[in-house]
Amino acid sequence: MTLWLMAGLLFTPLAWAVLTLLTDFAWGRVVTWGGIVVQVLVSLGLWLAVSRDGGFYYGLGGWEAPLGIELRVDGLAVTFVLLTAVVASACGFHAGVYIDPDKPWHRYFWPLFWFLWSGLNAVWLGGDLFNLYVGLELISLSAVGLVALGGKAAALRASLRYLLAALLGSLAYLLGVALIYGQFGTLSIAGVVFWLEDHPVPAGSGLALALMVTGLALKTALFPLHRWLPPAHGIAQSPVSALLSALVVKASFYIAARLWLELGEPLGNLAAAQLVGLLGSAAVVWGSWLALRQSALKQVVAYSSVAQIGYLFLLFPLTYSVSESVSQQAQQGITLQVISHALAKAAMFLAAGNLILSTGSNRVDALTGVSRFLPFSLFSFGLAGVSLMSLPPSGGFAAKWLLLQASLGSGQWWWVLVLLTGGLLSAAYVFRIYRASFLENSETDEFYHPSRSLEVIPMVLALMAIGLGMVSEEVLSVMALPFEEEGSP
Amino acid sequence: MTAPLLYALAGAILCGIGLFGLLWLSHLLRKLVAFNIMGSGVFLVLVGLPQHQGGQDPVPQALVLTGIVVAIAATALAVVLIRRYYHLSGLTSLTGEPASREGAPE
Amino acid sequence: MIRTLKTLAMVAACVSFSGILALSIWTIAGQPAPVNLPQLLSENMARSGVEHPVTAVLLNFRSYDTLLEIGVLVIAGIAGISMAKTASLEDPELRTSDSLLYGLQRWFVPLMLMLAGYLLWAGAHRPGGAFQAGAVLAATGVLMRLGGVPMDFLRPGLLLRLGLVLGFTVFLLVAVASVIGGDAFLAYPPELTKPLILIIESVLTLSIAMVLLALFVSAPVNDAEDPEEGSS
Amino acid sequence: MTEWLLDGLLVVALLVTAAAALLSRDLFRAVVVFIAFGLLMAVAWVRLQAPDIALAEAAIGAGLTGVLLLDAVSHLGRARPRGQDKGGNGQ
Repeated sequence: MTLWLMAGLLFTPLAWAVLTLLTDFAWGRVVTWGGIVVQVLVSLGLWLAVSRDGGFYYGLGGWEAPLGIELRVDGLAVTFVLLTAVVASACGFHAGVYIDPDKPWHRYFWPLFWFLWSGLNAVWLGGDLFNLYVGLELISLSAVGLVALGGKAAALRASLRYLLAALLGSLAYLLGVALIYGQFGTLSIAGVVFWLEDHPVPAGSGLALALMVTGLALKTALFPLHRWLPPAHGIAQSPVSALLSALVVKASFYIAARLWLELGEPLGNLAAAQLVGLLGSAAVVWGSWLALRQSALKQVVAYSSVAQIGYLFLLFPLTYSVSESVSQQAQQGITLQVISHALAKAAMFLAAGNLILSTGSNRVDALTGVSRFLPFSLFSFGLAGVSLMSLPPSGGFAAKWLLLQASLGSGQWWWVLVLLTGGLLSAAYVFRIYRASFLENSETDEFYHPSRSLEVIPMVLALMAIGLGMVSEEVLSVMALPFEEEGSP
Repeated sequence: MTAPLLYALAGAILCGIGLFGLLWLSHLLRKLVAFNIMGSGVFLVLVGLPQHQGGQDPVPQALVLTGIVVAIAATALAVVLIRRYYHLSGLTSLTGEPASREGAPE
Repeated sequence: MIRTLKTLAMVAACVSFSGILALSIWTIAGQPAPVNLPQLLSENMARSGVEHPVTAVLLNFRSYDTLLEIGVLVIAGIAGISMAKTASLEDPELRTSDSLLYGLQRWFVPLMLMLAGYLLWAGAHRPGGAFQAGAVLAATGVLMRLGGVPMDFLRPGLLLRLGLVLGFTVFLLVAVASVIGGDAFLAYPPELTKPLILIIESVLTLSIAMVLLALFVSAPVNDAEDPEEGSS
Repeated sequence: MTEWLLDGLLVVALLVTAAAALLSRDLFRAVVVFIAFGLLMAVAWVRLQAPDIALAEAAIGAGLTGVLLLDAVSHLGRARPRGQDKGGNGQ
């Protein structure tokens, strides 16, 4: 059964990609909506299977590592697979209504969407360094293609900048992989960890980890390497922006986090961990500050992503040479932060798309009076904002609470300041949008009403982001499951 | 010192050259050339380093073949984007108008 | 003055990057690798179905990489043709009447087609294979294109899209067939390994050539454009 | 000894062509130098006992990439862009 689920997970998104490429936009939408149902069921099935039986290694082609490629199917991976299924299907349904079917190039939206999804699954499950590189390229190129779709000059400019940043990041990562292979003779992460367990750390391998993490940080848009993100996420169509902010940047962060948790202790050092944490804090403050000053609605949301990504990198100092329980708390906090930000930011971008559709403008000050016409979308936007501000009972609050405890538990109280400042600043930029939309303006009374289904989707996502705080125990318990070491690492 | 190690070290220098080009040059096609040079450097490290002691190693060679195909895919896509961008805006770099909106140094 | 200083700083940064990297490579090269993958590979070569180790790694041991990599290629192709909105194939500038090119084309095209076929066939037991053959095939196409051969199949249409995904689809079907047979994803049945790899290689060659050609052809642009959302 | 000389010369040539491809003032010449760099890389792969990569590098790295870039350079040099709309500002 599990074998079937795995095959379904790996095979079907690629199959939908092929099918949708061969059809036009309308038929592609039918295929996609059918495919989404299958994909969600498969992801849910795998999640249930793993939460019942524990994780396992899956050797592709029947070959075990180090000769073949092994996938690591554990609680964290299937949680993210399920998260991807939820967010991507929301974006897929939204896009089916939102995107103009009459533009001939929009038929290419669906195949790119499915390739993106399959790349994400490949990254969550990947246990092989080079395979992860290919998965990252799959994600990057399809994301660039999605941003560039339509081919206006500004979109091309953003996508070119995105492409160059992504390529440079991939090369840095690949260089690190090359050093690891030269050092250990294997590409399997588990193999490297297994060998390091009972051997002294060989000289010269710190650079490999540093290169990989730097490359991935560039792809995740960690401050000060973040400058490609706001144009790309701001200019893309709203469902695409939602996908990019919610999932794509998380993929590269996920690899960096996995590498750090497995190899950080032997190969890293304290200064590097603190430096990464410091950059993350700078991202929180600087990103929020810039979000406050943007005049375009989607730029506000995009800069808010830069800030929220900053929190994720607190993982590095909070798990380096601390006690097991503190490290566990930090990991759980970061996982919740990834999930809640993915849900909240997808909701926010989709709601922002509805607002833009309604007012016909991307400017914040064009929102005046929209509260009368689109209260539902505005409310979704605000609910998602509650999670970003990390007010209880949202998922964002649960995440920051764990991070707070981890900071105090490890004696690194300075991160607490970052958590507080970030929360206050995010409250400021969310309220700024609200203030604009509640201003009354007698001049503009013409608002376009998007279809009801467009308004429901961000609301569902935002409610999930809020509700996450109440079920965080259950979500986190799947991650802590025992891992069956049946495959030879 | 063996021949593969020599090539691996050359790869390291090529990485530096490519990195410089990618960061410093502004013309998009030149950036693309720099990307390809840096890629070649990475590939040399990937094959040269393990072959220093083990002799011919087909695994990294296969990886490099994969990498070359990924690189040409990215390059070809970038060329399409650059040509269209130039066609629409008349610009060959990302540094001209429109200016960045956040005032941080380039 | 400032620019010179910045250039110098950048040069220094890149030189030190190279230096640290080279130092690290030198250090790593001095220690033996704990896992001997080439030996493991040669022990398993008999089960791979082909005699050439690189082909065995690409299409059997690490076939998932190759599958995803063809996906990357297809993505680039899709993104490329999404930019080529209408047929730009009638671009008169491309019909060069260069006699040199014409001569080149008359002699080279058949030769290159033969070379591509040879590379594909050779891949099973000596250097060569789908990528090289596909690249040569694409180069042939580029040459013909520059010579003014219209090549209608590159018009953005169903035929082009079929060609783009043909290799990928066959690869995917083989991969999933093994699951239906009760094995892991991408595991070939032992007795069919060799013919399956050959089939995959042949269709991959065609698809790789198609994608690269499509990207070459879609590079010329036209005036169609679309306002992005929310532009005020 | 001759082998070392060959390898050494090849490496030097690689580095020089790489630097020249980036620093050349004329874009067309830069791309031609880059194609030469690709061909040298193919020779380097032969020296590294990697004939497969050598074939791929000659066909893809030097051949196709070169043609793509040359085509783009001639386009960017020749065609006059349609509009000077500064590409919008993405606001």
